[in-house]
Amino acid sequence: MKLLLLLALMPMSVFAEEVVNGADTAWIMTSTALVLFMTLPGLALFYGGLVRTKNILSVLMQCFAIAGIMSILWFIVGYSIAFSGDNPYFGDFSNVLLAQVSMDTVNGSIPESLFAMFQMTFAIITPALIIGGYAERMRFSAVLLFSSIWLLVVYAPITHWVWGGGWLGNVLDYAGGTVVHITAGIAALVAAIVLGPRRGFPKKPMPPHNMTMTITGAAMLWVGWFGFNGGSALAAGGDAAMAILSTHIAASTGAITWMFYEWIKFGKPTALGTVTGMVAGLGTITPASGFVGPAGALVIGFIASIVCFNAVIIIKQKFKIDDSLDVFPVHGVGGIIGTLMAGIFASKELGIFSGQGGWDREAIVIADQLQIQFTGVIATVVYTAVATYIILKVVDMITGLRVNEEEEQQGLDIISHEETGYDL
Amino acid sequence: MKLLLLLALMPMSVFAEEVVNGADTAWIMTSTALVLFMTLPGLALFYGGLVRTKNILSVLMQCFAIAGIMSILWFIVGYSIAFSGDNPYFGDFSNVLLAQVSMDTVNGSIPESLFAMFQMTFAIITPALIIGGYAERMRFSAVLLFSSIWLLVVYAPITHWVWGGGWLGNVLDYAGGTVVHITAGIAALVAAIVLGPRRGFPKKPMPPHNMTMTITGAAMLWVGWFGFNGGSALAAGGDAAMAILSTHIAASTGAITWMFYEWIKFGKPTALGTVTGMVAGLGTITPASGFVGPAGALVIGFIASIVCFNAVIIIKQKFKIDDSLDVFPVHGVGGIIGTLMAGIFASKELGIFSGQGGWDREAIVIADQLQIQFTGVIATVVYTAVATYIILKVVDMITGLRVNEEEEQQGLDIISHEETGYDL
Amino acid sequence: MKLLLLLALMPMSVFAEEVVNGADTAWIMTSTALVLFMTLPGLALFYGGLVRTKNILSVLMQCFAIAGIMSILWFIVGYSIAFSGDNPYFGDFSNVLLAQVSMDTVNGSIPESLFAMFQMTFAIITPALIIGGYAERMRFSAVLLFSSIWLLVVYAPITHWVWGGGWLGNVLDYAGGTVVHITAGIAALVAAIVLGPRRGFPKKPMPPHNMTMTITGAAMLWVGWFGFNGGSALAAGGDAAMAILSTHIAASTGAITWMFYEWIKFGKPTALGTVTGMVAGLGTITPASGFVGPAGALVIGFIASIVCFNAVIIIKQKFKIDDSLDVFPVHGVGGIIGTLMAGIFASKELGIFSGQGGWDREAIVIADQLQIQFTGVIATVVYTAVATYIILKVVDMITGLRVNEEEEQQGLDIISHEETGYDL
Amino acid sequence: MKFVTAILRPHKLDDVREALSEVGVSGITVTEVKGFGRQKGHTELYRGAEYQVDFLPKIKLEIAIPASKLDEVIEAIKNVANSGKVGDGKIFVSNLDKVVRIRTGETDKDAL
Amino acid sequence: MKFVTAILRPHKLDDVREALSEVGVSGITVTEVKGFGRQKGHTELYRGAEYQVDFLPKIKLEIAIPASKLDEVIEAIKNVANSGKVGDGKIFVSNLDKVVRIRTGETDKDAL
Amino acid sequence: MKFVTAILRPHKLDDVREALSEVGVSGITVTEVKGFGRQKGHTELYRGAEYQVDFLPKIKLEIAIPASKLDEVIEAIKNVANSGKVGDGKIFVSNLDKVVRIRTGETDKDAL
Ligand SMILES: Nc1ncnc2c1ncn2[C@@H]1O[C@H](COP(=O)(O)OP(=O)(O)O)[C@@H](O)[C@H]1O
Ligand SMILES: Nc1ncnc2c1ncn2[C@@H]1O[C@H](COP(=O)(O)OP(=O)(O)O)[C@@H](O)[C@H]1O
Ligand SMILES: Nc1ncnc2c1ncn2[C@@H]1O[C@H](COP(=O)(O)OP(=O)(O)O)[C@@H](O)[C@H]1O
Repeated sequence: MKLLLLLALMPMSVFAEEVVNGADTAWIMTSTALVLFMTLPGLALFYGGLVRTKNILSVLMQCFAIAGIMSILWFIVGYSIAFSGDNPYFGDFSNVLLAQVSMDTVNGSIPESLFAMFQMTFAIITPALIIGGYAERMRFSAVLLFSSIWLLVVYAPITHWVWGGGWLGNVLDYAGGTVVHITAGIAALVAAIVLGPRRGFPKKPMPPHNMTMTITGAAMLWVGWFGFNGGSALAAGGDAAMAILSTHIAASTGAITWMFYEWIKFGKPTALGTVTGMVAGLGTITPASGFVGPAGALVIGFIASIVCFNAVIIIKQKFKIDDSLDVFPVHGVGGIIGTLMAGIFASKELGIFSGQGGWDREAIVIADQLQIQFTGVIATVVYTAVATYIILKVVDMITGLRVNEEEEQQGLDIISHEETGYDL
Repeated sequence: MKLLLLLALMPMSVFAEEVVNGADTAWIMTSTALVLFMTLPGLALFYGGLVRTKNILSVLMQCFAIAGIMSILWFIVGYSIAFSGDNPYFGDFSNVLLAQVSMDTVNGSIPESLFAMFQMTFAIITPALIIGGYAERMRFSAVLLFSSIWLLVVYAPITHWVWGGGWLGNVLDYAGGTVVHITAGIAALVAAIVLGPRRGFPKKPMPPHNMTMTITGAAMLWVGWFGFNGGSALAAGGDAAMAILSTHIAASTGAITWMFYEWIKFGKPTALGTVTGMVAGLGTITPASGFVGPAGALVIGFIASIVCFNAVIIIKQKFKIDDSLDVFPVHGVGGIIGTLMAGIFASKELGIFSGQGGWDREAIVIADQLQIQFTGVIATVVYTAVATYIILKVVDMITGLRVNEEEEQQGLDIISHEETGYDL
Repeated sequence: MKLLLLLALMPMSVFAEEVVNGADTAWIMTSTALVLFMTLPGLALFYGGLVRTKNILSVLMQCFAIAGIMSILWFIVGYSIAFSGDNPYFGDFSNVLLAQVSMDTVNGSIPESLFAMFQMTFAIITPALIIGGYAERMRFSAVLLFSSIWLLVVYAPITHWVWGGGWLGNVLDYAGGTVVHITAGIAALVAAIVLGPRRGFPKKPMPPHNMTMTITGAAMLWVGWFGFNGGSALAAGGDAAMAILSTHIAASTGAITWMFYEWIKFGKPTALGTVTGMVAGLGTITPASGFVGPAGALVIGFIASIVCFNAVIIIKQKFKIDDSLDVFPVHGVGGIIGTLMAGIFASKELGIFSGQGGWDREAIVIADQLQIQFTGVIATVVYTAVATYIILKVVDMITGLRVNEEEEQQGLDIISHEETGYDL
Repeated sequence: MKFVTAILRPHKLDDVREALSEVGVSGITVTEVKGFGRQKGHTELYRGAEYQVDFLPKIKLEIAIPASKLDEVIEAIKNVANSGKVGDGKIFVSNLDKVVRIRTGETDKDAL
Repeated sequence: MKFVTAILRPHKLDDVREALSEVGVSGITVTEVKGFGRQKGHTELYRGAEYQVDFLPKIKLEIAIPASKLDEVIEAIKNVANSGKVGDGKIFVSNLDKVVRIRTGETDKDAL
Repeated sequence: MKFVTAILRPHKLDDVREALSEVGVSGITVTEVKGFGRQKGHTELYRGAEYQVDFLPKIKLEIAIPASKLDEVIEAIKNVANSGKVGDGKIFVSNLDKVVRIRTGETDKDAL
């Protein structure tokens, strides 16, 4: 027992990078399950409840198909693009088909197979998040083709920039503010613009067909996010614990802020508002989660809700963009302000609001770090926007992007999948 | 990278109590996710399915809002009240805003941030359990105000008494028989009495609007309870494993006992009965889970179902109290008998029914321990009842407790939240 | 790494059995929760969505009741039959009521209480899988009696053969291809034949009443399967990680293959097809999961979908057997081909498709191993078929197997449980 | 014979059924409907988008009766379903040519 | 023209539709309804509280036909929907003034 | 008075309601129904079992109006609900003997 315990806790010795730590492995396997759970069924239900009955299966189906295809692509080539090679902009193909990953290869203190698998769940959820931008009108074949190209052309390279040894390696992005939320948010916005609004928008109300489903999915996102942010520590220690605490506080504050804000502004607090605030809090804390403390997370959650709340209204009512499930104002805007705030609240000079985490936080000078963060945000936004636009145009030429009016009228469930959601 | 890794894994210092154990940390992070999962979506769905369609969102919303607000309050002051200071009745304010919790503080073998976070999930579910007592009629503002005061005035102090170094420290309560289930059960009963019954009760039938939702939630409670009880070991070892085994056996026995009892008494075994028995088994085993063995758990699960079954009928049909979702007869009564039985089945003198667990069970003398357990129960019941009553009266003066008749008729979803659950 | 691994895998040496490894324990507790989650609510929802509204609660109820009763039986005698004694065909009764399991007994590197509990979740899901064969027409009392006898007469002995030191110990079955999927699939087929088809089959269409429920359940199965296969490593290391990776790749490939196959063959890709392919991939990789690598898993997932797809159509349309939810063609056939393919892809001679895993894979000679696998399959199929048939006949004499025509018409929810699923 | 169609507030169903039983009506067919009329609806609010729901849940009762019972039936419904607030609903009466009881083939009054 | 309203057991729908097709009825409108009548309901049981469900699921068919087809249609429905047990339902017939086919503007018989 | 029953495509509801408001119709009762007619349904596919869904979602409007308004109302519905494709639906008109407003007891035209 003693010996084993010592081994388990042994601080890596000289050969640190070759030793698998059981506890870290246990936690990252758990986190992997939690992040998969975020997409399936979490996000699928969160999004699915928000569309109209006639499109419910199309959303669930898109989540499933994306999960399957992105996993295969990630295994075949995505992981290699993101995490191999020395090029600062694009990985190489040395790890195609995970050729260099075996039982015995180790990444940090966990098996590399696990690291690749954990990252795979991020590669699933990011394209899945974009569904919210084009929901209820995109052809299924276009969804698949778009997501596949996008994964390899946008997601994998940006992952490489930020986490894979690329040129944005000094951006503080703990769990995917740039990599996941900004890319997904921007892509959804571009898709919403390129595809155009759903017929009837914005005049015709398109209320959620099943709020209980959306709230269930939201709850699952909350729980799963513990693995998303806590797992990004890649170890089971104080870092992960602090990331979970911060994540939870930001989610809570985001939820409650949105609720009260809505209550004040529109007279009633809604369940949809509350869960939206929660997601805004979660998306926003993501890049900061392992760097900040809970008091910082409180501030971040609060700001997230206020800003995203207004972003939703501006995008929909002012710009009349039909980003159907509000991916950009919630995830994109959240990811942006979160990445910026990570540069502030990681600082250890802020008293109770100071950063926490097992990294060299002495080095943070807010102004300098903010500049780095800013660069990361701009690069991610611009590259994602341009690349997404081009990919959509290409896909349009190959499969066409939208179903026609009559098909949209009848609903994607029958049109694309010959199924109906409910026969109660 | 190297440095970061080293820091993250460094086994803190020479002194054991300051050493974070990775395995324990991994397990308690998992348990934290599981306990959050119990409330969101578990309990929300379990309760939500039982109300009428027009109130479904109000229940889900209350669960969410309570999760958010309790978390913030716990972070700000609740944790400090529960777990700081030497006063036997009430903690101090030295840990307000978790001021003393940093990356490096440790509680037992896990980071203190994690301990605070794990406890936070208990501080969420306890007020959420009370929802079942006042469902379908309480004003949303009253729910929020009541829950907030109750957390700080009832829950946090009683946690201090039992687990935080207070005067009931020698009561055997492994995972919250007194702290969670008795407090919630009694509070629900008092709330049901003070608010009065839903209009139409008991003449008008108010059947569950979505039994599939209730059963789904029940299943999640079962799974999550592994974290609730198993996590209360605060370590990943034989203790936690035995707690999970006992928990599972009690849930199974509770479910099956209720099913057969109903079958015999009313001619048909129902799904609602079965899951209610499961919850009764789980609530009842909670205080005993880490002290007893599986054979003891079998007896506890059996007794739980028989007693709670009759309690449900007595409260509703004899006393005509509209504890709408039967919180008191299931959780309150379960918590009481579970706490008492913990004093029996923890004993090592019972052959196959003997206690298990990594604590000094030689010391248990059933008669003595029962007296201690009894004191714990009485203190919790009396204090909770009185304090809850006063809080409700205060809240009534500030916001009013109930919606009016017409609002109750129309349903809380529209009235309080301007939303509807389903538009299928 | 080597040492740790050795300890973790060491088959019971002199010191081994006394050492609990915290990390392994943490992971197996998590896995236990995940496997329970597969049945409740995963499988319950997956199956529940596929039946007609009038039978939805009967399916959920059967899952719950089976979970409860199998747990109790496993605790009382099932575990002892499966995992005690030296007889190659049937365990002994030395561990009845887990008499020899205490706080301090260890199995490998985890507490034996945990091992028994982990195995219990397998003993729950296997009889629960069979529900799909007799859904919508079997009497509830017959379901309970059949499942109980079947657990002790079929499941526990076959578990003993393969995992409990029995005569099939050299069959490669990592997580239950024979033990779980073949037994359940064959039993469902036999039950479907013995009970006869639902009235109206195959003329009358009986479409799923709630596809969103089925997809939700499918997603939960996917996530939970990480515990099913990853947990079968019984340790938190490279083995478990590789098993999870393979599992995930097979699920993805299975899903996407079925989707495209259907798209080509019937003109539309369906959500039900996609999740069915996913389950086929998961069922098929199960026996192979810890032995093969991800590239092998890709091939296995692909073959699984192609074969199971055709099996579904053949069973239903050619043989007109009403295996209502397609248990045999998906789980049974998947289990068979998976067990056979395990014998191939475990080999280390296959280049990128070679096996992975912390076991002595040098020893594998494909031809020899295939023969062993084949023996395992045949033995399991034959014994299960014969025993299931006899058990059903016995149960028929005691309780009768089917409800009558009018009851079937009205639906099992009202008839067996006096409840209805929805009152929206 | 007359065919009475009544639009009512949903929660009045049980009371109306009882009142009808008392005047000897032994069969009713009920449909969930949505009504649009003078009674104003409510707003719903989804992420800042407020919209007006004009169609309110109502129930529709269809009752075949002998002409002789018409006044009694109208009276019974009116008494119980009347809450005095806008939205209580309407009773529509039309003529019924023929009634057949499927089970027995009985027709008209015998079939009611 | 006549307007036939038939209340049936839900599982008879497909058979009745076929029988109607055979007598040349080309359009039907179907509504899920709840029926209250002689057929007794079932009890439901929730945590020991038993209660009586009196309203049973039925389907309502509405069929506009030329008067000439009335007997045939009634016969067709009766034959197929009749199980001989209480609760088989009723057929109600009333007069129809006018029919318009929205698409073409055709009226009356041409619109059927 | 006349009782107008219109079967329409579901997504036409809002437009028709507006058109009716314009001709002074102040009350409508709406039911979700399934229609069977010339318009062909779709197939659904479940694990290789394809089957035909013949009943299509439609909505039924019931509108009580003074006889004088009949033509106007028919015209209003026709104009808006007409898409020129099979399945646009029908309008059925029958006679209405009596109307009662439950709240006030007003009858006939006053009750509309
Ligand atoms: N002319 C009408 N034709 C059909 N249904 C009507 C008509 N007028 C009202 N209704 C139905 O009656 C319900 C109540 O009508 P409303 O005008 O709101 O109140 P009141 O009956 O008190 O005047 C409406 O919701 C609608 O379902
Ligand atoms: N007077 C009536 N008016 C309207 N609907 C009726 C009437 N009587 C019966 N029904 C409908 O017919 C259904 C069957 O009637 P019931 O009395 O149960 O059996 P039966 O038709 O065999 O006499 C009822 O559920 C109800 O929907
Ligand atoms: N004879 C009828 N009786 C009752 N309802 C009918 C009849 N004919 C058609 N309907 C209804 O009208 C709808 C449209 O009819 P259909 O024949 O498909 O197209 P169209 O109205 O363009 O001729 C049908 O779905 C059905 O609900």
